[in-house]
Amino acid sequence: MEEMIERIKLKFNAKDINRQKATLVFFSVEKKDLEACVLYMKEFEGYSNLTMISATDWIETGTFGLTYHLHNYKNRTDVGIKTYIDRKNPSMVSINTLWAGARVFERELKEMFGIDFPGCPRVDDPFALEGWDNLPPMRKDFDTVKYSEETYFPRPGRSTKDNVTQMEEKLYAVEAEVKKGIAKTVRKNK
Amino acid sequence: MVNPIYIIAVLLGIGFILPLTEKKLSKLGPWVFYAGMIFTALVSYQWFRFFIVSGGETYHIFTAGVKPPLSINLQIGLFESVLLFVTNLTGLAGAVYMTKQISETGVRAMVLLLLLLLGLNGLILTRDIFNLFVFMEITAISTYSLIGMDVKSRSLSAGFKYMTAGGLASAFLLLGIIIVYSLTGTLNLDGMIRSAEGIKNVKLLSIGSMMILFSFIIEAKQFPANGWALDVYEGTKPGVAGLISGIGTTAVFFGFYKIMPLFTNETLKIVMWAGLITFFFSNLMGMKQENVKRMLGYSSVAQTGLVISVSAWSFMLGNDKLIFPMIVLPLLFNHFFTKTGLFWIAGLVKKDTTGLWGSITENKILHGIFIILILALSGFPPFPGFWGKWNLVLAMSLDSNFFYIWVLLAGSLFEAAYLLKWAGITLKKDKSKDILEYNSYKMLALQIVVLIFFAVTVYYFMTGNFDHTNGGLHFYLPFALGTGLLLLPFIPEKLKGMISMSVIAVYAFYFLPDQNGIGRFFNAMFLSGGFFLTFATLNRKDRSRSFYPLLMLMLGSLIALVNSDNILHFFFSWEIMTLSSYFLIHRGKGSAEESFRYVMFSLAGAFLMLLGFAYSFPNLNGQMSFGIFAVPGQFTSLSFILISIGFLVKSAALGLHLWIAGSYAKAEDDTSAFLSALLSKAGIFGFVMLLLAMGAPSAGKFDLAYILSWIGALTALIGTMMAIYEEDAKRLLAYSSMGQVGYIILGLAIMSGLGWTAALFQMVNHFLIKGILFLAIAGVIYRTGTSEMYKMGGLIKKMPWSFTAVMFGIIAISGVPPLTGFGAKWLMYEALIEKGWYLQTGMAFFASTVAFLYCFRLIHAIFLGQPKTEFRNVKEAPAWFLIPQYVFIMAIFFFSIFPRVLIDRISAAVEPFFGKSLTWDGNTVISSLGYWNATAVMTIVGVVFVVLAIGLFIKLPKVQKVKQFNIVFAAERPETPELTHFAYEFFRPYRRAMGWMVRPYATRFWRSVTESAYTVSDALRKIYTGNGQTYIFHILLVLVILFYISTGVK
Amino acid sequence: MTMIGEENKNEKKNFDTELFCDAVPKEVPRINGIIQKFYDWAQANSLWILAFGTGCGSIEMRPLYTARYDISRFGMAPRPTPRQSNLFIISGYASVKTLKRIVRSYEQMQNPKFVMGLGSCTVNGGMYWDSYNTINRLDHYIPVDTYVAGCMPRPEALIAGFEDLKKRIKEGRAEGANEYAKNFEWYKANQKKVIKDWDMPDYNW
Amino acid sequence: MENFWTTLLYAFISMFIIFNYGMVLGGVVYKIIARVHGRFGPPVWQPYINLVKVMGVRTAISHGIMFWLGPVFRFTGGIGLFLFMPVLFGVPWMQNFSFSGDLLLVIYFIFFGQLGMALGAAESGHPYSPMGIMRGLSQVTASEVPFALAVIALAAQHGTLSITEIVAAQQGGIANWNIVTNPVATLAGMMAFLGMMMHAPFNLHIAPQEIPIGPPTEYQSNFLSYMQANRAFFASAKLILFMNLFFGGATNIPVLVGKTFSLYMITVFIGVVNPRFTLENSIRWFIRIPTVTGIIAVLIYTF
Repeated sequence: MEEMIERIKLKFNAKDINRQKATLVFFSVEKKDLEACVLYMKEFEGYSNLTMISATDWIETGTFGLTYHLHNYKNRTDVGIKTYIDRKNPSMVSINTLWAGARVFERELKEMFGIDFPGCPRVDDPFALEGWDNLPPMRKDFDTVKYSEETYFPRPGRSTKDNVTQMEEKLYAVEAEVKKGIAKTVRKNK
Repeated sequence: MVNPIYIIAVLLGIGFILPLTEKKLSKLGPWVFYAGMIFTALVSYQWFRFFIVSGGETYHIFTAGVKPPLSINLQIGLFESVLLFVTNLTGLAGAVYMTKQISETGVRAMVLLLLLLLGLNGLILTRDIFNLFVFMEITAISTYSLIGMDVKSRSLSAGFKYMTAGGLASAFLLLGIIIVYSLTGTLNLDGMIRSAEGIKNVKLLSIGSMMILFSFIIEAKQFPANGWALDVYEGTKPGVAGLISGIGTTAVFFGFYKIMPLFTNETLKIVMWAGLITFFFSNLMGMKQENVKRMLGYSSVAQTGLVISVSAWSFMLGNDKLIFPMIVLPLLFNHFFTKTGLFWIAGLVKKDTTGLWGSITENKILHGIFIILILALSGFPPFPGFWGKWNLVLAMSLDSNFFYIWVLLAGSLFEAAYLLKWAGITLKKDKSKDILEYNSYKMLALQIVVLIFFAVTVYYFMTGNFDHTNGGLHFYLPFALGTGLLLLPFIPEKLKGMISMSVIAVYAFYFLPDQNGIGRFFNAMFLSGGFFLTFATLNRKDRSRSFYPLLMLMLGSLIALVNSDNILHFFFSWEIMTLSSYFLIHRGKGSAEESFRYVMFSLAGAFLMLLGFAYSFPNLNGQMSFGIFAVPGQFTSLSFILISIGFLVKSAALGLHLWIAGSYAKAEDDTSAFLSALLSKAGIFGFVMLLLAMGAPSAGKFDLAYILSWIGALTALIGTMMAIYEEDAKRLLAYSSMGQVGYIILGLAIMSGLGWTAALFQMVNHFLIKGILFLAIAGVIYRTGTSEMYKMGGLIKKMPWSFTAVMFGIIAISGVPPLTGFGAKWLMYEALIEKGWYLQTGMAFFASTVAFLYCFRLIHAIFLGQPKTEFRNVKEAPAWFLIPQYVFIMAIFFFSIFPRVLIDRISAAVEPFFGKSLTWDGNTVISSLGYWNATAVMTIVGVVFVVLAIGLFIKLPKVQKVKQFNIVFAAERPETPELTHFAYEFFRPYRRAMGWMVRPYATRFWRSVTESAYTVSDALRKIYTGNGQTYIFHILLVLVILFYISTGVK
Repeated sequence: MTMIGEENKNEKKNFDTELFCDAVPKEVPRINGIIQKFYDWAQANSLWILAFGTGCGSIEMRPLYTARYDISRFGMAPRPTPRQSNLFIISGYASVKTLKRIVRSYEQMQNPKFVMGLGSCTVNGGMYWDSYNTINRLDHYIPVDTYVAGCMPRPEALIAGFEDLKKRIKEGRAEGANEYAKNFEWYKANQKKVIKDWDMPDYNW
Repeated sequence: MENFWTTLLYAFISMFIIFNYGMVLGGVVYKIIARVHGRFGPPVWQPYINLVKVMGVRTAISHGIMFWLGPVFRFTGGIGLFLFMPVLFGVPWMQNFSFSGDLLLVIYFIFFGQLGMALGAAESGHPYSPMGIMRGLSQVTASEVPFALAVIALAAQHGTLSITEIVAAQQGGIANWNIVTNPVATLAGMMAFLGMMMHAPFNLHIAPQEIPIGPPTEYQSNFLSYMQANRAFFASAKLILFMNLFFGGATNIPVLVGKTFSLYMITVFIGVVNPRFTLENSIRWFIRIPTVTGIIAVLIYTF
């Protein structure tokens, strides 16, 4: 694993190496190096399984973070290869030729985040949302409560009893009071 | 009367004068040349007329006014005059053909032609053996000069090979003459033959005659000493090759024929078998040949071999005077004219490869001549070759020489194979342009030859041993109609169709009432079927000249088959039927391979049938009536088996069914209905005749009828099994047809009154149903343009009438009450159980349930399910198709309600042979096992159906009519009709379970048979290396072998 | 591509009228009298459930068929095709994508047809009330005869719901199909508000 | 046929009886299956309720004329099959129209309704319909083989194809029944019977998990009512056929009920405890064991 990390550093200039567990490491590469890196990991390091591709909306820095999770069946280790792409013009190279399974993830990312993967088959087909005409719903600037209230006829008189408030009110009133007091003190001191 | 010696004199004279006066009379030269030619033709015509019309005595001419042995004598008799006439006329035609060549080459060509003619005339006329030698030399010299005239390395090498072989032949001939002369003391042939009987030194004489034999075997190009001859045919210009093949071989043969009396029986036997072997192997080798001229060369060699073989045999029998005109002459003429004609046609076409002959159709007349010559050469009726072979086969059978017949027919099959393949190529539309080299002289010459050939054909047709009085109008009229339409190409097609229909109607009106028994039954079917199915063909829009004539010929031959009262009539009609149906199938798109397979199977079947006839023929001392089968003979069961195979091929029984799907599918759509509804019944009729005449003999321990029953049952089952996996509607119906005919065979094999009633009932049923189904499918294909079932679908909305027709068709064919199909099944099972053939019953039952599968598939894939977008605007099939279908449906309903009408008639026809098997109680038919009241069944079902339908109509709330995509598609929207219509590979799970039943064993077997035949052909062909030395080696080899055979190794 | 565009311009409908029937549903009035009562009784005692598990709640329907709960006692049985079933149980949350299928299946059922909303999600969205993709009120899209609240309701609760439904049917109040036909435009408008790529006729026969 | 109206009246009476018998039989079977599963199951009159329910459906859709006629064909096939069969031996008013034909007619008439129904269902354009039909038909072809062989063996044994005569030959105690006198044929016939009744394990054609109920996927409303009513006739008619062929027929209604019920129970019990065959398996099974049994049955009479 260590040797592999060294090689990655050397070859692809990997940064932000985050060794979370003995069998799990995250690192980030440049957008242009990603495909080569993934290919290298698949062909030479034995990471033959694409577990998934995930995305994070870093609205503050104006980027989308993409993470390619790969798994090695031989030594049962995982890597997460991160890369950051521009949020204004989100486009990423498709790796569907390496794993046919990548099509599903890319299609989903296209739908949920609006990240384009040119060249991926059926990437524009709806995945879970048929006929969606709004902002991609997983973006942070999409207000899902507002959208739901506008669209889905909320039933009046609905009240929420989620577990936290329920417990605080009914079972641990004293502890809740203490917690609120501490919070108030801290805020005052700030 | 001009003395024939003047022929020789004039030819020789002109031959001398021309070169001498070349410079002075250069313009006049050709005129003199042609005048000489015409003179010889006229003189020979005079003699010909003298002998044919006036029946003159044989005339001897003694040169120098002295009698032999001092002088050379010539003889002109009937045969000589005939040969002389055709030779000189063809020689004249040849001169016309080569006009262009002659004018280019000048005097030399004229002289050589004159000399060739001189030699040939001499060969025919002379009765002096040395003179024979001289004329042979003249012929040979002029021939190689003619060959070499075309100064090309190929021609020169061919000429040289000819010269080498000819030299050898001459040397042996001379040696032989010397030996024979030393013994007999005469050179005159008649004298030799007379004195040969008293010769003491038999051994020397036989050596002498053997030498002569060697010489002629080489000259007559017998296998395998004939490599040089093939090179000659290939390398020579077609004009000359035609002359060599036609008149050259004829004259040489006649020379040989003259010497044959000299030979002993042993020698003659060798000649006979050598000739047959030549015939067989040359044809076998011809199969793989693609060069036109070489192929014709093979055929030419083969035909010569056959003629020589037959002549030798005739002398062995001592029956030469009878056999010569009956067998030898027709065979010879057939060869003579067709070969000359075909070579000359080859001269009009630029390409030498058979595959490139497609555009010969540009010239309709030429193409017609070509097809006719090919057919004549293949031995089809009514051409002389047919009569020759027919007489030969029967005469051989009287001589109990059956092995000869086997080999002869095998050789004929090979010959037909390559010739018909060639003909098939020219009939197809894929043309390479511009291969014809039109030349009016050549055409003229060709037409002359063909006209003479027609005359000969007519002569043999009139005088062939065809009993003209007996068959009478019944027999001829149908053929006459077909031929008549063929000769009237200018009539519009629709009119032709209407003429055909009206003639059928008139024929039915006048002749049907006169007939009786089973024949009437068949004829009624053929005539009514022919009438209504022809009605459907009126829908055609393309202008094809040959369709109606061929159709009428086929129908006519079917009717004639039924009317035939001896084996010749039967076989004649059978061959015409095969031929006309072949051409009909060949008309379809992409059908070349399939129709070829059909005709080869049919021909092989027909030849086996002929063999069967031959095995039975001696039973009644040479009578041709069907009575021969009734007389128990030595070969009864063998004969039965052979004839049965012929019929089984036509019925597409299991193992012999390879042709059926392809040819039904590839034939034109309206033609397929004829094939299935009518033509498939020809084999059934054959069985009816055969079983009636012969009963069911047993071969050793095996009861042949029992074996036949298994063939029928297996055919029914496997045919049906194959039908269910087909994607093509017509192939499906073809296999269905095979299965249904299997039932009929099974029924006939029962050999009981009930069984035959069942078989004939089933036959009528099948005729009506296949008429409906094929026409309905034809209508669908006409509108949609495809016969792949899965491409259609949902057509019920667009073609409700066709749908209804198909629905009734499949209900009837699957045997579901209340329609007629059940009647057939009921009778069949009662008969089978009565007979005690339980396993066959089970198998038939299995087949009939499997039939449901393809029935459902047919109607579902085409008419039900999802309509395709591309067929959204198709219309109902034309009324031309629908009207006959509904006529048939009405017939089906009539017979379903009142089956008694049909069963009574069948019983009446069958009862004389098997006795009464069914009794009636009102509308209930009672057999020994059970009962069936069709009227009651129909009534009950009808009433219940109507009551329930009305009930549903009343009870049902307002029905919303919905459209094709309003289906429960797991709450999805169906994507396209194509993906929603479940039709492709419909019975795949069934195939996984039962596919082992339809593994193509038969296909593999026949493929290996044909492939090995081609392989052998190809391998044998390689002995002809094209090297002169190899050829000499072959010749010497033959000599050694012959020598040892004739003398015996001591 | 331009070809298709042009065709669409000419054709106003976004489906092929040759492929689909575009009739709208009609109300079928009840026949008054004993026959209708008889039919109602039969309907109530022969409820065939459309076997379409729309959400997680369908896991609670399986026990119904087992020996412990055995709804076949009431003449109820699962039926795999909407053509033949008359009870549609919307089992739990319905995403927009599923709603489309629910509407199609509902429309393919024949006139006396009943709908049961199973679980809180069908009542007001339940725990998915704020989801961008899950409807809140089922009765805005198809008429609902009975709700069984809970997350998840136990099979006993469902059986109680069935009893309630049967009562409604016998009283002649379960006329959801006619209601749907009567308020067809309102329902359709609601449906079209969330289902935006409607490429079929308004009513799926 | 001496008095047409009497015959007709008798036919109606027997149809009425058999319809009710078939309906109740269906209910009882539901009940039994439920009991085997350890459930209570629906009431025995549940089939009547179902029938009334589908008759009370207020709307209906049709895919075309053949779709419309399919159930009519089907019902005609069921009623016709019953009408062509003598129900009780020696009871004149239970002979129906059996004078119309013998065993062969009955066997082939089984296909009438199936074929008509197949055509109707196929017109709906639903892909599952032809798929179910394909499976059903394929299996029928295989199961008919042993049945045909058994029937042939019976015909050979009794020298007749008339059902009445076959039943007559079996009168006079169990010892004369074909199951005793011709056990091999009976065995083959009963194995085929399993396939013909189309219960599990031979019910792939309706396999609800793959091709929701197969051919009648699109049928609803009163179309369905015809098919449900037909089931009562069709099943009873087939049971009576087998009872007549192998189990000595019946001379009165209690015997008829007893025998047919027991016969039906064979398929029900086998079906309840067996999973479903795939098409290939069921076809292969039919052309192996039952067919070989049938061939043996036939060979006994051949030699």
